[in-house]
Amino acid sequence: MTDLAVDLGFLKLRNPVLTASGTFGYGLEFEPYLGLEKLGGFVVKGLYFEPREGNPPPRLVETPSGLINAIGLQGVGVRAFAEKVLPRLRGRGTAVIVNVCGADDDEYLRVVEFLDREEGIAAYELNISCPNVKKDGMCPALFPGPTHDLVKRLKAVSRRPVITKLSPNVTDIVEIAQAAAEAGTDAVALVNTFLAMAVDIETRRPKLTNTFGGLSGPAIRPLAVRMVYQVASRVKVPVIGMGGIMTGADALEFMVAGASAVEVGTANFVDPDAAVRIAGEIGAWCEARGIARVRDVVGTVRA
Amino acid sequence: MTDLAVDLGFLKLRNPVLTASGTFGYGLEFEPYLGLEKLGGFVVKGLYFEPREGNPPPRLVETPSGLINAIGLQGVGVRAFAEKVLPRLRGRGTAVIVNVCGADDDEYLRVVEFLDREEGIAAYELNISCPNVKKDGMCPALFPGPTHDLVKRLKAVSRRPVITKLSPNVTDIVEIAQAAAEAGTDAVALVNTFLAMAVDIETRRPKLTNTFGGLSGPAIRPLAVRMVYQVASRVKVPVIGMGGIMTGADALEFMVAGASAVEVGTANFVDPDAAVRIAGEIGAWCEARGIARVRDVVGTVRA
Amino acid sequence: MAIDRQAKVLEAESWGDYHLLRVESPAVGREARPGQFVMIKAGDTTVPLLRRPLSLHDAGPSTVDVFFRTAGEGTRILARKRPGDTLDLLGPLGKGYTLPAGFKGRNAWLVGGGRGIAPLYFLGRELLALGAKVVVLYGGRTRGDLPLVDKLESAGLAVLAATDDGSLGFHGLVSELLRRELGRGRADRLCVCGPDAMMKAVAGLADASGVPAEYSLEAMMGCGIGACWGCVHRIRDGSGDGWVKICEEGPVFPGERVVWEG
Amino acid sequence: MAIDRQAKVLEAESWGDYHLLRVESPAVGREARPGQFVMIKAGDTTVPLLRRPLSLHDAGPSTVDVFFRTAGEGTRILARKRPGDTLDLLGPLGKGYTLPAGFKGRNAWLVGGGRGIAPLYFLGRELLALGAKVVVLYGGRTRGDLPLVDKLESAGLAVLAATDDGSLGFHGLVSELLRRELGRGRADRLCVCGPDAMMKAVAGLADASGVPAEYSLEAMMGCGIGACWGCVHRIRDGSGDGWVKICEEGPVFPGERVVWEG
Ligand SMILES: Cc1cc2nc3c(=O)[nH]c(=O)nc-3n(C[C@H](O)[C@H](O)[C@H](O)COP(=O)(O)OP(=O)(O)OC[C@H]3O[C@@H](n4cnc5c(N)ncnc54)[C@H](O)[C@@H]3O)c2cc1C
Ligand SMILES: Cc1cc2nc3c(=O)[nH]c(=O)nc-3n(C[C@H](O)[C@H](O)[C@H](O)COP(=O)(O)OP(=O)(O)OC[C@H]3O[C@@H](n4cnc5c(N)ncnc54)[C@H](O)[C@@H]3O)c2cc1C
Ligand SMILES: Cc1cc2nc3c(=O)[nH]c(=O)nc-3n(C[C@H](O)[C@H](O)[C@H](O)COP(=O)(O)O)c2cc1C
Ligand SMILES: Cc1cc2nc3c(=O)[nH]c(=O)nc-3n(C[C@H](O)[C@H](O)[C@H](O)COP(=O)(O)O)c2cc1C
Ligand code: FES
Ligand code: FES
Repeated sequence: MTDLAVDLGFLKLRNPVLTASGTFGYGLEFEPYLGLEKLGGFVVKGLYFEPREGNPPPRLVETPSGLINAIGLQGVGVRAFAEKVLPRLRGRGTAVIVNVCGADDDEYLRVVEFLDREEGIAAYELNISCPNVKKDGMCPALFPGPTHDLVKRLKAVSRRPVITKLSPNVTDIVEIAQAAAEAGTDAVALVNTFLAMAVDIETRRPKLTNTFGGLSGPAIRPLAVRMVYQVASRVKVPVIGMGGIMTGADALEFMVAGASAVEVGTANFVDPDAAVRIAGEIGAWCEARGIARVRDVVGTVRA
Repeated sequence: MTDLAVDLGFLKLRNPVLTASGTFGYGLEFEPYLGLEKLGGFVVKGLYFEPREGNPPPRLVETPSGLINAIGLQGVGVRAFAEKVLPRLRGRGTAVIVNVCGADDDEYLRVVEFLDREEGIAAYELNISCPNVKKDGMCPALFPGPTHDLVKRLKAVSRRPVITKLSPNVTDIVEIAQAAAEAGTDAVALVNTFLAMAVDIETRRPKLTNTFGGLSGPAIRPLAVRMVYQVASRVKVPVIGMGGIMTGADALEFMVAGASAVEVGTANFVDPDAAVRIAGEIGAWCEARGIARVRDVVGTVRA
Repeated sequence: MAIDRQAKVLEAESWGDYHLLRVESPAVGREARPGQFVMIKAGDTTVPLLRRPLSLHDAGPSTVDVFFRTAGEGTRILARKRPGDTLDLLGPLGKGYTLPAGFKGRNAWLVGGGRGIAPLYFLGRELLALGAKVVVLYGGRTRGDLPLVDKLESAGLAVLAATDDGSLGFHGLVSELLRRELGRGRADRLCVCGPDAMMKAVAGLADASGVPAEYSLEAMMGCGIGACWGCVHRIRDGSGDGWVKICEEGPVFPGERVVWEG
Repeated sequence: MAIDRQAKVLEAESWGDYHLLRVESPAVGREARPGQFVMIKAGDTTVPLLRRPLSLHDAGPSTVDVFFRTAGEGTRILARKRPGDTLDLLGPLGKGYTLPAGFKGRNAWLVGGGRGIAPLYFLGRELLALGAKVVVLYGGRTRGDLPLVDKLESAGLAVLAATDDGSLGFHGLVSELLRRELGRGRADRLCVCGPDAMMKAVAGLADASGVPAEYSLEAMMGCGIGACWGCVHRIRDGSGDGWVKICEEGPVFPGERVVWEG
């Protein structure tokens, strides 16, 4: 029986499969389909301090093996989250990670300071990469300086581990990951979505009201695996990998490339029980090959 | 009857459909399947000054709606091209564009100087973005400075129009396109392939001997359309768009987003007559909507 | 709510671009209410990637019917399904039309355009069972868009057809037909499903005549279970209005809650 | 070389993981030579994206046969094809086995492993027609991997079977069977198709015994027509050796030209 537990140093997980922010709601939506306690953990939808309206529809476009979204981070804000949602997530026997957003550095800080007073949160995932919020898709994660400063300020206040989630829309992902590591991040998570666009040739309008959106799904997997490999082989903090994971084999590809854990995103839309199925497939694969501990496959790729 | 001709300023094309470098061989391979004269033009395989061996196989991996290649620019070199290939391409009634490569700036110059002495070439396309040649995927196209310098040097010597082909593996594609424009490029072509990787979880080895390769095909289309839109709406030189074009509708999406012409790449592998079929589909679409000149759709997207 | 990965196709029928599939699925069928929908995975590759939402056209203790019009690749793949093939469906999802108690003897008018007829057959039969008098106003571009007239009638539903080209029934939009009928007879409730433009027109008439109406809304859906926030529509509630997930609170909403955009 | 987008499937047969399709395609069939291949588009979405190469298992003036083993999504899709469905194929491509004139009465031994038997049926029949004496050494893991024994024999080809588990014929690798046979009888020529390891082993024996041999090589193919430079194998020519596109100059090469890697 393969041991599926993974240890990120600051956080032990029952298995390496987390669900990705924005693709798993607040977790509760999935209770009819899976046992939350069977997950390594889940990352809740991106939270700003204040509630957010989000973008006008259409917010989604399907592309070949991919999905472009421009939800615009619609959400309830920290207060409603702390009052209405968090209490229902406590004691579920799984790690609850909050995806922290901010219109500016101060809002990130206010979210963390507010949530630090609440119980039942295992870690913060900083969503410093937010391709579809600002029209030009610019955000701290695109540059090492701002990434370093924001992470440093948040680490200074936070009583909880901080995972920095990186944007793939950069020339050199290693440089950004390095900046986050030097600022003291406990781990990096990659990738967030790729800035994308689709045009309706009949109406001559962008298919998304927001013009731009973020591409996710199997289409981006080869780009995400490349980035995870580059970062894991050159930066010293644990890497959480994601991008187009639909099966246990996909998840293992990220782990062999260097990811200590993975997040499952778009797959949750196709199969509400995808994350648990994937954890099972990882176990069965290791089992069949006599691998005693799943953590032994992490970073075993020989290039 | 829609007028399909497009005018890039420095080059008039019968129709907006070119075939992309490295996906159309030296053109002759496709004669059994299509009439070269029916193309807007074609870009021959990347040429270094000397012949090149290319990478050891496997050189290709299929991914969801995509293809990763690490051919390593195997090719015959300029001399053999000028002696054996070029003579057979002259007088085909279509624009022949040579994709110019170089291990360093000087090699680019030597290729251009050598080919300047030959007839039957309509323009040069500078392949300054070469994701799968160097292991780390680094090349001039990733930074505005080197891009500007290389383009400037080549424009200074070349007797022919220069199209600069950009890499999408950058934080700000507009900045790079701007640098090429300021250096005097006659047009920009985008996108080249996205740096990618796939891992075989059984062997724990990269699926490509070269470790990294370039991702092409429909998977990347939403990323390519986004970049073409950004560049076309902010840089003053004509844009040639490409990335996952499989149908006339795909080609029109790039044109509506701002591309004056398009290149068809991976689709040539699936259907050797794809480029001509796509030109026909563009014509039929315009026809059905009473569009008199295909160039009237260029850049008509209202964001 | 269940995931039924191996629902066996029992019947497959086609009329031009319109198709009907009956699958064996007790898990979904037994809980199904009119106006709810299922999310169906078309094909077993990543193209199409997302499930496709289809309304429940009918349901029994062990079966589910869907009725759809081919729009793109997903519905094309579904249209090729044959008896014996299997379907991967998730549902029943969302909240359907309200079936008010004490509707006995009252007049329910169902207004459907094109593929929008899909949920109204199931709804009509349930309303009949409650003793309501049901009339279906069924519109489309041409007679070919109204393949279900006979089926509706043989279920005991009175059908008034409307076609843009006059090839069947009333010559004009189904909303125009409704305007005429509202002048002639009396409706106690309207249940509407169809293209936005049609529903907007109907909403105008409903408000003017003060007849309570419910509308089945559409949006691009990523998940169907409230997880992606993709399917929002502008909806009023006590405090004001905002973007509401129609897969969760809808797809059916009462007229007073719907904010018609554009 | 032709593109036949609507080749009608005439016959479809399956033995476990192995499948045979006969399609109607005069354009491809009439030019086909043994050892050549076709590129087939599986499915009509972008997954799978590329065509899949399959050897010509047989060909007639108006038909083409392929014989394949399910490996992944593409072959799975092809395995679901039924008579009346259509196939999109491109071919015939590449250069096949050489059919030397004056081969009458000489001994041709065809060595095939698993799915590698595919081109050898076509080849064997052509060699018989030239008056050659043909023996097929047919290997696989277990008897289930040798579904074509009867078919080969009823075509007049002598079959020597080998299975790793001894469930049929010789107990061991087909290369070991070949070693034994080379000790007993005389081969004038070897025509080989199978996994790399098997072909390498055969190459060793062929060189040792000085029997001229041809090998059908495999590589991941992007296009099949010489345009992508993806399918290279290390091949010798006059000047030395280099990466040669096997879709163009091959897939069949004489032993002396093949550089066996690893
Ligand atoms: C709650 C609900 C119930 C529906 N019920 C029915 C029904 O009973 N019968 C019927 O024929 N149609 C119904 N539809 C519409 C149906 O979902 C789309 O026609 C179908 O998803 C198109 O998929 P496709 O792959 O064939 O076309 P695509 O090529 O994917 O798209 C063609 C068109 O359909 C739209 N579309 C694609 N995917 C979706 C999606 N996931 N959600 C909504 N629209 C989409 C696209 O925006 C595009 O305009 C319903 C939609 C919703 C939201
Ligand atoms: C010239 C040639 C002739 C062939 N003839 C036959 C035949 O007659 N019968 C038969 O069963 N098989 C044959 N093959 C192998 C066959 O092409 C692959 O098994 C098939 O492409 C796998 O596709 P898939 O989608 O089912 O599997 P995938 O999931 O795509 O891949 C499964 C395995 O097949 C390999 N493969 C995938 N695509 C290709 C490709 N385009 N070219 C080569 N290998 C690939 C992959 O590397 C992987 O190892 C031949 C290959 C070549 C090059
Ligand atoms: C609809 C949608 C909403 C998302 N919202 C968020 C978010 O709020 N915060 C965040 O960090 N990432 C968000 N993401 C990105 C995912 O968490 C994930 O990084 C990305 O989708 C790649 O993984 P995948 O290909 O498995 O989906 C969202 C993705 C999708 C598709
Ligand atoms: C096998 C292969 C070889 C390529 N070789 C070159 C090359 O030599 N020079 C170049 O500029 N681009 C090369 N490219 C990139 C294509 O020209 C094109 O930019 C890219 O594939 C995106 O277009 P597509 O998605 O339509 O294929 C190559 C692409 C492929 C798939
Ligand atoms: S479809 Fe995902 S929230 Fe409604
Ligand atoms: S398969 Fe493309 S060159 Fe051989």
